Amino acid sequence: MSADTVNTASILVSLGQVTLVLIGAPLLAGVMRQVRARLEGREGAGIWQPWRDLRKLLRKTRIVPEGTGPAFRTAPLLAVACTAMAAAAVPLISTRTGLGPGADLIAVVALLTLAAAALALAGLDTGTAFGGMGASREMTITALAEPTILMAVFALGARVGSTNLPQIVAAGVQHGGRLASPASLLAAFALGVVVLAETGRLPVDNPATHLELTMVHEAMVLEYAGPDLALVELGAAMRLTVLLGLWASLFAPWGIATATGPAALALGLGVLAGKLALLAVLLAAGEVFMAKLRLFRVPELLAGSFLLSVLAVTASFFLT
Amino acid sequence: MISLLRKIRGVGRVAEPAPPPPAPLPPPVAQRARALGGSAQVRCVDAGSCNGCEIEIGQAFSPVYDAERYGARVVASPRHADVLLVTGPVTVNMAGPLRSTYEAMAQPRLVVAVGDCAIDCGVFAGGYGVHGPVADVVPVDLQVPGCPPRPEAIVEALRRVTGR
Amino acid sequence: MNLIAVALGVAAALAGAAVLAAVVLPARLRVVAVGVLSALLGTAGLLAGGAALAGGSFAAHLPLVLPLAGVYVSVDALSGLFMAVAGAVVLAASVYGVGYARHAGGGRGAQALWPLFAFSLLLVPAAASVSTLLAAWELMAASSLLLVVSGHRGGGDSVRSAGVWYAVMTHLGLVAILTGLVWLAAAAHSETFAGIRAGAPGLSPVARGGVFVLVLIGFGSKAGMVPLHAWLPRAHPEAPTPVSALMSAAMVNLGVYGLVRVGLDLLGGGARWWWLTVLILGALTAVYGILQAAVASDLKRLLAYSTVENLGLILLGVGAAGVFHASGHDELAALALAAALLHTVTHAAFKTLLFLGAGAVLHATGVRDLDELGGLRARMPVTSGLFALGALGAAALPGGAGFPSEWLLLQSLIHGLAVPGITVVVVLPVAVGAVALSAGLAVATFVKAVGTGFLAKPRSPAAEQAHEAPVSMLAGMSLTALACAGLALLPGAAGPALRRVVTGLLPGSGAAVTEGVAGRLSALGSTLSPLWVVAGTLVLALVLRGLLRMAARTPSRSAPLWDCGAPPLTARMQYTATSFAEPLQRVFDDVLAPESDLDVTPHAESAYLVERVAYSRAVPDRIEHRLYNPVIHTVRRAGLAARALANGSVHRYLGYGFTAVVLLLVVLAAAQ
Amino acid sequence: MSGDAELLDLAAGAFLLAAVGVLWRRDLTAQTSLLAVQGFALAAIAVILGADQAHPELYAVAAGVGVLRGAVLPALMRRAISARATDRETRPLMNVGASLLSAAALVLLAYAVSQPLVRLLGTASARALPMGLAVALIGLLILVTRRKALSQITGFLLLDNGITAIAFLAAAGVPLLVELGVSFDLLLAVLVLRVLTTRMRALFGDTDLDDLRELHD
Repeated sequence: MSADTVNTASILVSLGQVTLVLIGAPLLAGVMRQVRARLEGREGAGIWQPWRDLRKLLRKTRIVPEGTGPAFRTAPLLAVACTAMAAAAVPLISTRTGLGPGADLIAVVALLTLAAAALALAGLDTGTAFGGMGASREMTITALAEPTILMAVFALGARVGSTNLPQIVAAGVQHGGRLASPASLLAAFALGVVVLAETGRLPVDNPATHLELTMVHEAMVLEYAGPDLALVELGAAMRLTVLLGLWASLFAPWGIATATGPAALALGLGVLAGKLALLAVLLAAGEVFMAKLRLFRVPELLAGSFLLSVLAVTASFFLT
Repeated sequence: MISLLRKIRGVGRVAEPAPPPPAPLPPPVAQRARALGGSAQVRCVDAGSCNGCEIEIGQAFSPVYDAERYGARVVASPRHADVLLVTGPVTVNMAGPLRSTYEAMAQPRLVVAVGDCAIDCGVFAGGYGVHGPVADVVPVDLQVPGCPPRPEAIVEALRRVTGR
Repeated sequence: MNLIAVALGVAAALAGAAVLAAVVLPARLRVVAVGVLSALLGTAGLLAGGAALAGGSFAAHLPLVLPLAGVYVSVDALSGLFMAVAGAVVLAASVYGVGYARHAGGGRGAQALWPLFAFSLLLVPAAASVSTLLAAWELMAASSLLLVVSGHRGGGDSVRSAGVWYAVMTHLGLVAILTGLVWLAAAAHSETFAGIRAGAPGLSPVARGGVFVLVLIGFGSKAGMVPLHAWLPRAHPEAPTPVSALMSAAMVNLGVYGLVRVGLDLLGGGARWWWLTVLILGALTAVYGILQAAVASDLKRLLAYSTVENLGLILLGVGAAGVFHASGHDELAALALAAALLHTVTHAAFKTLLFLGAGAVLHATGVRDLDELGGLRARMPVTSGLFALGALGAAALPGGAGFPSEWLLLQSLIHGLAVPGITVVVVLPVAVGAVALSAGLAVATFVKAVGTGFLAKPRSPAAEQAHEAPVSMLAGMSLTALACAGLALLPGAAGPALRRVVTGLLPGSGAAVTEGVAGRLSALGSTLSPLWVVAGTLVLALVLRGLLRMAARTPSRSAPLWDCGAPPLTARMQYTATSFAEPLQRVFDDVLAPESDLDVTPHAESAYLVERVAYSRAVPDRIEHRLYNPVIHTVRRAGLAARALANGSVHRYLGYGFTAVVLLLVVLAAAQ
Repeated sequence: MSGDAELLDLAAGAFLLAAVGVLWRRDLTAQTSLLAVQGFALAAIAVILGADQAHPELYAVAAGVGVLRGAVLPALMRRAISARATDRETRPLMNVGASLLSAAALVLLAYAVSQPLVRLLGTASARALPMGLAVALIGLLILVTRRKALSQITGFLLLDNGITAIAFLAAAGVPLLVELGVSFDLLLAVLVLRVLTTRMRALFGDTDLDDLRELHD
């Protein structure tokens, strides 16, 4: 399998993807906020606003709350690094990523979980009630989302006979017809729900809430200020970008480069940007119509997505 | 859902066209505001107001006046905030919390006193529960007079901070 | 001269010497001597196991040791693996024990039992005949039981009841194993494993099935398989820490060993339904165990339930291997079995580390309840760091020891779809779901353990006065930590050894195993390189740090925690382990059936003013309640009824004897 | 595989997905629109089968099914709902999460039991057969776990849709008459139930089956 070979070109591809996600993630967030603003009849702050926020945060003093330890200080960095690593592994521009054989779907999921766990520990480390509350809720949702993810992985990997991302995506490129099969549609739906849950979007969590008691992700990071907060926000945006990119590559891989030639890469880059922008617009538009679920309704949502992924698995056996 | 879509299309843009940019800030404040570079996270503290100013602040961030388009956003924690929006005369009980809120913010930080009460205790001046104007507790960089101030005035103050 | 033989002989000698030292030496000297000798004993076991894994083998018949049959000893790769694991755990736990024994378990009896228990752990896998196995098993059971109750001077009800539970269940298990193996030996007309191996194919399916069910019950109860797990979460927390570590990381594995030895080796595979049973029970065990762990707030109880979970995962892997083998897919079977065995090894590593860490906390604070701990990272930094490493392993996240093995397990399940047959197709998704759910809950569980136990502010005076553990304890933990790191980053190193074990059991393609373990399943098209992942992440983190340093040249200042302007923030405002687990507990209400109790005492003047609100919550082991209590009650009633028979009159007792003899004779007469 | 088979799979998938959605949503109006979707999916299955096996009469059946299941029945349901005050299944006997998980189990069961039949027939249409069975089972599940009379109707309709689908896929097209007969007495059933519910609402204000039990004594 060509995806197994690692060479300088593919490593460069990975580095390119990391930088791309680093730079593009805030833009994605900006686009979503802008779309929301327009749909609410507002003018909107422009898609560059998240970058302005980050620049500003980098200029502010770093605050170390009394009584916090290394867990609190290193968590944002670790979270961003894990997400960046996932960005290096997931085939976004090209299926020839630097990890090649190492780019395993389960490993990527585990990396993102590690990032979430690090932030949860930071939230607990502050010793404030809100930090613990956020950590507890975040971990509950992560734990319940896990089965859906792996079941969907199961459905996708079973057909290719591998959980290696490049191979799955490449297979998708080769037989486009498969993408229209019930199995992959169901898996797409299930994974979509999980992406919402894992990135703390509506209806699972409201990223724009100001009321601590309704917070999940925000509550964990209430203590961060300045550059650390910049890292946290960058990490959240990157997480969203990587997961949306992963979703796009799995279920709409058209246009992704299967080689490392400059032309193919350029095409892949353009197509990726287009896909992500489209997904962002759709997501933001959808959020206008949604209200946040009660925390204890979220398990219902995740159970539903789990059922869908089980259906995907069965369908992948019995229908194709 | 369809009806909502129809409504969205029907209502269209309700944000009023942006008025001309306001006068720049006085030098010392301006130098700090420049560091913010067009982005101001706002934390509101009600130090004992009659909630008239709160309503107007809410209006300032409503779709009609849309302070957000100038890069201002309300946040949930003073750690995340650059601008402290204080309303009302500082009551005895709120003096401490106001000070600690200010302390919790990372530099550079600005304080905006919104409403006459915040500037000089307004009608509450000399009240037994009143500690004093905001300036007695935390250094005030910007004042928005009015009882209550019009949303435009609040938006203008925020624009002077973000410089947009 | 055979290295294994030498190592085993040395081990035996060391065990004897240690027992002697424990009996004769004065207290202080005793602890050190026993610790050193047991550590050497562990090393010897490690060597023996390593030699066996390196391809060596050894068999001997010592007629004079046991009456009648004599002792048959034989060490192959499979025994070697479990020997090596047990030896390594013994080594670490003994070093640790030197420091710990000053705190508890320094008594003469406990010290004398320790080497016996350790040696029995090496003896069980080496046994090569039914009688030898049973003798070693009983030695292990008895010594560990005595060690559990030796736990705390004076005991306390919890220790006593734990002892009773353990004694009853382990001996019921022994009975099951005894019956099964004796049946097997009788049917195969031989008592040695070699003979059974030769005779097994000729057995009737009924006999084979019956034997398998019996040994499954026996070994399963030792491995904490639901619903026979009830003793485990009681005994492990109550035992002195080194003992808990040895039980949780080495002894329970032997249940798996027995199952594999009898089921796959002696009976040579067998029907598909056997292994489907094992697989399903394993899945249930995993999910149930981690659910209980997720809501437990007693640190050692949490770890014990996590042991239940991991053993469940191992059984799941073994079951899958059996199913694949029964369907003739030996390559997949090899993969699944390798996954199960690798998880046995990794679990032993991180669980030892975790238990030793918990012991250090207990040693420093005297508290096991997470709700009363917290803030330990400031006072015992080394222990906290090591415990965090172990927790990373238990949560099966990248960089943790559990990650490669659970990944391999998932791989073997996912590729198992190649196996035809509707049962497989229905069962495998369920199995994957179970593994995934337990993995997710494990993350939550260990975030809770680390976050509420070691981070934030201390919640009790005991936690405030915590102090770092003595050097020997830290040394014991560090040894295990090294093992964890090694397994986490270079699981491939275990490849050749595992291949030897697996190919010894299944004549499947050994190549797939090595590749699988090395994270290179080129044959199956999936790969993983934990070293790469971790290294890459670290490099990225460093680069980002550099960039951040360049971008943000701002001073850093420390400020009080943001208290919403309403000081002071007290430690009581923090989330405790209980509150952390509350959402999960609510989600799984139907499964866990927690008992919460809220009593409100109104004020004297008015019923509307509340004076005090007391809330208490307990999550009892539901299976225990539903399954065991009825049995226990009937037994008790029978016992009370039987009491009437014994009223102390000698004539009556003689009468019983006489009647019994007569009846026996009548039966004999009737039989002819 | 052929394009037709792909289409058939898609239609069957939509068919099953609609059933899952009905189980998932508490909102009765949403359930009704999902039922409409399912009716059209059923019609689509009939059309594809007709095209596949050149059974022109199947088109007629498809048209009938589409109109009845996709338009008429849902419309009736909506009428029934619009009159009601509360249109949500507030407290089902089994909470939604659990019922979803049991639905997963049911689907696996459906696949497991229908394998022999699938192998026997071996046609592309037969491979979609388990989905019909799964839908029927889910319908039964709703029938037993929901309290509101209207949700019971939904369950009944699901059950019937499932049976029809099985008939289509297994027998490659039921005779038109049978189909019409089934649908008509189904229609009657709905009408009767609707009348009943309106009357009951007039009398007792709500249609909670547990309240109805009081009619016994």
